[in-house]
Amino acid sequence: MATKKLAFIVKSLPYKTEASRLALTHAIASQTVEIYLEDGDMVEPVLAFMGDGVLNCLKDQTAMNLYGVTSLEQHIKNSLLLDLKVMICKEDVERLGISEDALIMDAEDIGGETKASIAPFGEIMKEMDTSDHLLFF
Amino acid sequence: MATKKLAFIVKSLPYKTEASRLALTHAIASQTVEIYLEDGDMVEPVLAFMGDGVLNCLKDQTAMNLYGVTSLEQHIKNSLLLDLKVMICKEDVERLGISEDALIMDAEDIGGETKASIAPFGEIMKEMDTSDHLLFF
Amino acid sequence: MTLGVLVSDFRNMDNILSRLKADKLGVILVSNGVYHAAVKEGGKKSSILEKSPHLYVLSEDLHSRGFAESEIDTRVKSITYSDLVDLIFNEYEKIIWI
Amino acid sequence: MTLGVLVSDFRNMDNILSRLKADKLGVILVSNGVYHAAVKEGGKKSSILEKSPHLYVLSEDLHSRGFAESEIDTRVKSITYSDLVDLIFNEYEKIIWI
Amino acid sequence: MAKLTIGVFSSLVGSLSLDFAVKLSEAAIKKGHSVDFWLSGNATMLSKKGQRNFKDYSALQKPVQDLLATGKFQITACEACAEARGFHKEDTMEGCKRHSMDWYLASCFSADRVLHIGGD
Amino acid sequence: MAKLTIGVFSSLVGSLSLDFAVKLSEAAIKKGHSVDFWLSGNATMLSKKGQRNFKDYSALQKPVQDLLATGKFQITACEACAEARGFHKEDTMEGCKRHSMDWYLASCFSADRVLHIGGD
Repeated sequence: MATKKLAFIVKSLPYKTEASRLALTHAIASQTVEIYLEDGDMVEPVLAFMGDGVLNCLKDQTAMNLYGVTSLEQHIKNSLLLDLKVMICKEDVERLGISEDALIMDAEDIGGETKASIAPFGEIMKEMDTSDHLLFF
Repeated sequence: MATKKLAFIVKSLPYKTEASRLALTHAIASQTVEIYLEDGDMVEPVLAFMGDGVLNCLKDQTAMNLYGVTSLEQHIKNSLLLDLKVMICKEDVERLGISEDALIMDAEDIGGETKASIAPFGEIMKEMDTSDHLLFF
Repeated sequence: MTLGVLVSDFRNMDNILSRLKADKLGVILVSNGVYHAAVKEGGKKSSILEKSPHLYVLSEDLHSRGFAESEIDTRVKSITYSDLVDLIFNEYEKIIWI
Repeated sequence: MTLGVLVSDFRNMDNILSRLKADKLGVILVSNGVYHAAVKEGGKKSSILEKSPHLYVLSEDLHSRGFAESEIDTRVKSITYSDLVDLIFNEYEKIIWI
Repeated sequence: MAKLTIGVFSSLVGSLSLDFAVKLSEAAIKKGHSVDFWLSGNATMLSKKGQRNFKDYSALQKPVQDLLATGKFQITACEACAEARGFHKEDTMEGCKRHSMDWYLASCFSADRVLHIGGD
Repeated sequence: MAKLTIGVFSSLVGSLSLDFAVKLSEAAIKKGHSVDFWLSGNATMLSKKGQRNFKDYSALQKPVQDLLATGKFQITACEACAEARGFHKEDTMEGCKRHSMDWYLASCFSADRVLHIGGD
């Protein structure tokens, strides 16, 4: 019986490349990983957005209407709905002049209870410290 | 009877992506384009390296020995052998501290007569000005 | 010459854009270039906006990323794909994507 | 923790690398990261070389790009793929590629 | 009416840059222009037939077929780039041609405007 | 002896990053370690069978087959990523498996080290 923590660190901007999208879809895949593991074993994902990657977390993304692809917003909300831990780097949010109102902080509209947190980089670093493996996207 | 000038401007570093390689191979393809054109029509390519792209022009690249792929050096020499105009931005060469000795300036070892030139950016800009179309790689 | 530059990213654009000379230079923000119109890093507007009096942003790319026209710099004009076609054929002799 | 960072590019690496904290942080220059070991932009050595006393460069990637060991900063140790495997398993608990 | 040649380079499946190129083609053709579309390097992925639609990827095979149906749109993949990736003639999307790189230069020769989408 | 999981993301055919991942696998296996190799996003291109060798591209199918023959190497492509690009089961290189993304997480679970090559 073991739990391994994986940190998914998103530093890329959305859409121009697939990187941030693959971070979200792989983190969400932690929900079905048990079929490959022994009873009681678990993978615990943590999602953290840092650097320009925090721009993935803006509300009101309309990629589905305009381009027919799931928005990063939708994937972040799905992650919250599944109770994944989602952190957004405070220093980067401030540096880029983003107001908290503009950020995806919850998934209440789809019935989610878990909230994202705007966390100082030191806390994200602590999560990396206590993770078993780090995946930078 | 018309000649159209195409400027191939290389700003990307080599190897991590395919961009600079595709610039060279497409520029060299100007040698066989006549099959698609009317008699007397021509495409005149100009190759210019600017920004970090000048690092494609370093001598002694051993990508073929180590990775089994044609080096950018070989492609630049092939371009000179085929008498393509090759320009390397002087300001960028100086900024990056590259000595002229370290640059691919000719293709004498494979029988080429045309030489590359280390040109001020103003001259590269003039080539862009007189080109019909610009292709940035 | 007249030159339309499609700026497609948020980083490392300034170095190249600053060096280009044209009788008329247009800057069209597309893809992740749209952040130049909307984000003020460290409280400052993007230096890209100083490079030309002819500034455009592709509305589809702005909206997909979560921004509205009300959030962008007033110098930047929001355009559609259809407008972009007209810019390409009617306003600029040469077009590049950086 | 001990952390080995594979630096794979020449631009935009400093911002992330500077913020990472580890009891032991190693910097391994691979792919286009090798330019940090060999290029002095504006006469200055890359700031990446100040980030750690544990600096490595992958010799295959150095040589493919036209550099020899004699041209790199003396603080940087040239290693093979085989050495890299040992660094990964013996020197660092976690490995990232940026 | 004029001709636009769009060269699409490097890997764009999973990126909205490829969608950009397709939407720009649609807008140009709607205005009566014609478009040549060149796929090179990793962008030759667009020429692979049998792409399945998922919500995480834009489905571009249908819009490309609609563009071909206008008679004002040509799409050609770099043959060597495709073969290197294991995309053979029989793997190619209907209506997509394959030629060597000189095709792109010839298309540029006769184009009124060229938009070369390079980089990565 | 230990296990290394390498996750290869985004487009790497035509780039030496994919060669890097293969050469690192060879070096690890030569030292007695085992390697799991996960292909996702555009990197699923490596799983396409029938890639032709050109001097402008490194030919990785042979080294991958040699790695598989050691019995210490597994290579798996993301099934959805592959299907979205039109790479079906019958298009897949011999010895390459296809699974959903959770396979990668399970491989990370039991790995001593993970090298995730993301970005573009």
